[in-house]
Amino acid sequence: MAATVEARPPDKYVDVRTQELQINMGPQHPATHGVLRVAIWADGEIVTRAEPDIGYLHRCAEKIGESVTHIQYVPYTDRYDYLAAMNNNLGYCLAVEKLAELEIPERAEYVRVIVSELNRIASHLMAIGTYGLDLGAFTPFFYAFREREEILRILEWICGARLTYNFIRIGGVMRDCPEGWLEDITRFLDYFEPRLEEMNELLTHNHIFVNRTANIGVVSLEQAVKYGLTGPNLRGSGMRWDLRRDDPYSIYDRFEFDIPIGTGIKGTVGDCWDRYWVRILEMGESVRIIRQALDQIPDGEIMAKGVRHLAFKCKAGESYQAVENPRGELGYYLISEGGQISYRSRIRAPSFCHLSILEEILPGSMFGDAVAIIGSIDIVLGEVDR
Amino acid sequence: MNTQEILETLNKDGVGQGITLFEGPKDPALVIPADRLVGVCEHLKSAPSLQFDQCILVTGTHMTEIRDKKTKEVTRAEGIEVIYHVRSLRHRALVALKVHLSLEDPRVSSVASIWPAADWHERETYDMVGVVFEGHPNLKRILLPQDWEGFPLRKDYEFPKEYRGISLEVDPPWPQQ
Amino acid sequence: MERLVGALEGLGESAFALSLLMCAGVVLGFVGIWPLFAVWLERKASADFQSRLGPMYVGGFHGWLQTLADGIKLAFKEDLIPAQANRVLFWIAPAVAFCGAFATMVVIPIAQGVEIVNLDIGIFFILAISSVGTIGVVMAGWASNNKWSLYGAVREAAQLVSYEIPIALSLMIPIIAVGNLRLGHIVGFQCAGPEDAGFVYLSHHGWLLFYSPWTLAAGLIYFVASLAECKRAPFDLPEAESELVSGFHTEYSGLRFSFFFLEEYVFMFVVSIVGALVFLGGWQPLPFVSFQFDNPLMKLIGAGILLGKAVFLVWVQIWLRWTLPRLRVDQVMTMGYKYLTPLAMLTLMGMALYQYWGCRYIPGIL
Amino acid sequence: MFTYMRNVVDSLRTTVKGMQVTWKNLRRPETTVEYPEQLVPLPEGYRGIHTLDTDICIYCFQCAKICPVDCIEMRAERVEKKFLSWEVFNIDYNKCLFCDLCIEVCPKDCIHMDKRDGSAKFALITDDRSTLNLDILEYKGLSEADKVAVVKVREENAKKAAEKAKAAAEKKAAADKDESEDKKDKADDSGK
Repeated sequence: MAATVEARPPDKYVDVRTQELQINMGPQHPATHGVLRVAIWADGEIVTRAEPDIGYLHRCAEKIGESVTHIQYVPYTDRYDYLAAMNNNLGYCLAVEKLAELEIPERAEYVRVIVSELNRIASHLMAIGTYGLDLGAFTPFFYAFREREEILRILEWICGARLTYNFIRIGGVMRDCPEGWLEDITRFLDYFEPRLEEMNELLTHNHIFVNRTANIGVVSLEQAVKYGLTGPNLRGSGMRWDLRRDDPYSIYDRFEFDIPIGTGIKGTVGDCWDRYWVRILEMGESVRIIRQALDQIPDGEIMAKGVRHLAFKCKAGESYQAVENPRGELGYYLISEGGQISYRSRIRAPSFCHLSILEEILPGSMFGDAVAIIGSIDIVLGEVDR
Repeated sequence: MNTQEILETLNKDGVGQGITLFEGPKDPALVIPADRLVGVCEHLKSAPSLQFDQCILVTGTHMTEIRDKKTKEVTRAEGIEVIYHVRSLRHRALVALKVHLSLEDPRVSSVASIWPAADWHERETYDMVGVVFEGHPNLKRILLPQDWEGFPLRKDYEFPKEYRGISLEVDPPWPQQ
Repeated sequence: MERLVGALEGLGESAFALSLLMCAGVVLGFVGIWPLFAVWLERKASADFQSRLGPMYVGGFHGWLQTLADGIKLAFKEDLIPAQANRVLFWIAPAVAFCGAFATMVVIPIAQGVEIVNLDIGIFFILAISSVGTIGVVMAGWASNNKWSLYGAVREAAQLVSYEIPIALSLMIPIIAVGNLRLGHIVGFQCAGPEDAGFVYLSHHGWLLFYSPWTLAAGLIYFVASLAECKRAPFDLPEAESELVSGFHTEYSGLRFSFFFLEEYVFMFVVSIVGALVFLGGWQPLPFVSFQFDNPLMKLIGAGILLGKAVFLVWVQIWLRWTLPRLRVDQVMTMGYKYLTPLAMLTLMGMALYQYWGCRYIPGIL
Repeated sequence: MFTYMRNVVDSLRTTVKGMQVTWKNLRRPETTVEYPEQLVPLPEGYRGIHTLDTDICIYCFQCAKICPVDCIEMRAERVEKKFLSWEVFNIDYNKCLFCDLCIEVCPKDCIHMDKRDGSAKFALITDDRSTLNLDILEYKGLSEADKVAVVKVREENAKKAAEKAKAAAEKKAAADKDESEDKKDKADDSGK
């Protein structure tokens, strides 16, 4: 073979020109989880450059925060990370309570923990379900939704809404638990744990799934810290960091739970499979937390005294309050000058930071991997664009 | 490690010149002169006793002038404040760094080279408040359209009446009953 | 039907042409009705697997008319052609793709002796003609002037070309045993019995799937490769909806889109019925016990059994589709070239040696 | 070579496992319902379309004030300082967040998002957005058909609950029996 190549004069080589293909993934694309646009420059199936473009869902969250009262702003926080609205409520309420120096009744704290952990499970179910969908497995998506539906039913029972709850309020929670609600949660948890095992059999350990995710989209720990990754994505890279343990808010210091990290069981530490696996394990930990909370929950008030909806005022000051959202560190930085309205309300959305790493890790992956990577960092565009 | 201790460490390491402690009613912060920001940030990241390796949040705020009600003295000058929240995963500490800028020409050096996470946050701050980060690799609007005029989160911002021929009047386009 | 064609042949050219038209009508009718059923089956099966109800409304019983309603909707949709598309190719691509699947029906015997053309290169014909569909898909992808479509088309071309090899090799293995390419003969081999056999008898060979370990492996390889050949999950790369929006038919709508849809389901049927004929004993209901399928009633029953087997295989394809994630494009190639092809070759060699050392009676080769 | 064989075996094994899981789910009952014919029961305190008890409303504007999106428009006249002659009570469901704040601030408990019996109207499907600006004064709650459906669902649920309670009671009785037997055993043991 070599001889024939040499026999040809060099100028007669066929010059095969290849052209870089620029392709727009989104804003309307099945795998971008909303209205994200990623401009991709591809060499055949291989991505050479990627540039995320956001802002299609911008709803002026921070500007609205400067024009409505604290109480009125809580329903807006539902709409940022709409898959984990309880956690968003919790973060904002904690931030305002810190400024207003409110004492929260014990029972309210426990109800808050229970609903936010339930919401965390629902959010992770959504994350793994849609991740399966991204990789072409339809059925896990429906199973995840079936389980999530149960959680939504429980949350609907207590607060009357299914997605945008506005349940956790400044000073406590909106309603006390209805009769039979706590027992129903126990029933759900008993039902849920075997179903999680089923999900593992169907998707997690599936050979094709492992091949699609292991060693793909590896984020080293250094990169993860550099790009401000938090939550399951940081833990997937092998950092044992969880705000619930490392900077405890609410009453999380009373519960015992592990912090799962990615250990590279199927591939490298920090690959897509690790991030996915951390989410699966975290659901188990949430179940543990809820069980403990259900055991410990006391009777009593659910709303702090002196919180009147129309006349609630904060003291002047500025404070940053971060909570561990299902997607990472959700922070509210509020500047108050006293009065009902905050002077500045800044939201630190985890997905926003997570997206910025795409530019770094997408190049060099194949097209199908790009979808897998975007799915594995689990973004919610409502939160990215705010 | 609280903010006071961090300031002491900075002083001990010899980079503390001009840094003051802002003690608000709630969270304290370090106020850093704008021209020394990058140096201090580099030190914060690299010094083994500090190791602030994760940039959490960059916030820009338009601070309006506040006068004391009785004496009419300016207690807070008008300007733009950029606040950096930086976290040390090793020491489990969070610190806020403040930089005061003038409203007319808000310019500060970018810290995106130190913490790449600050890249998008700085772009957003530019987009919303109009702070120009010098040395930023890609300083353009991130959430709003590229040809948007004005910086919406400034307190003196006026909402435009239309954008590219699209009416932005608040009244809904559908008929009212 | 063969006899019918033969009888009409004597009547002259015009009658012959008429008979051909009739055959075409029969095939076309089947091809039109089958997807209605298959799509409904797919929907109901997927719904069952996913704890859903699926279509329940149209037609009363479990939404059995849903597909027809959808078909009518598709037929009445606006026929969109992108402004920059290559109109001619865009027009004919669905037809070409459809022809590939459609033409293979010609050689398929539906019961003993009932087939339109009894070609002596039966299987070979199916393999050859089914590749025509690829050309249609590539044309569609190219003509759409859409980058997603182009990706889909290129993937389709690469995938189908590479999976032709294992599918052909795996079909060679039973042919070694049978020694004939006619599908009717292959089934005949599986139900061959003693000369003076009664209505029920023990066949010499039984189903080819259980004829030897090599044919069993060949059956598996054939099934996997046939999944790739008809673009079913986990090999649905050309239309991978989460990656390529809709792949090669992104720009197609209405009736033209439905042609691609029909093609997929007809092709599913074709590979399933070929699998049933070659490996699962055709119209023989049991692996080692055969029945005489010589009178018309029995032929009808046989056709029913054959269709049942084909539907079962289609159902297994559906089951797999709703279980597995999708492979990546290079993994599909790896699977084809590094796994299925060598394994098929190995099996082929094994089968050849097995036959050579004469574990069984070999009618064709000796 | 080892990896090669393991890949083959692994892919077959995990595929079969996955198929087992889907097969298991094939035999489980469906979780979805045929929506317009069958209704999912609504919990008490469901947030649906508002209803206003015009007799006890004192026209204090608190609900309109707390509303984050200003979607409540109300106008009434006081007659003899006692009664209210209502002109307008509109809620613009184009804007409404269903946040429940208006219900909570009401000092007289006269505005509700569910009817007092726990049923609520929730469907806001329309092809004309102007129809979403609903007049709550005129809104009479559920239609007759809806009411029938709600009653049906409720009866079914009650039946199911009763069955469940019965089953639980039986179980409990059985458990109690076991327990008492255990106690008996223990008593016997102690007696020995």
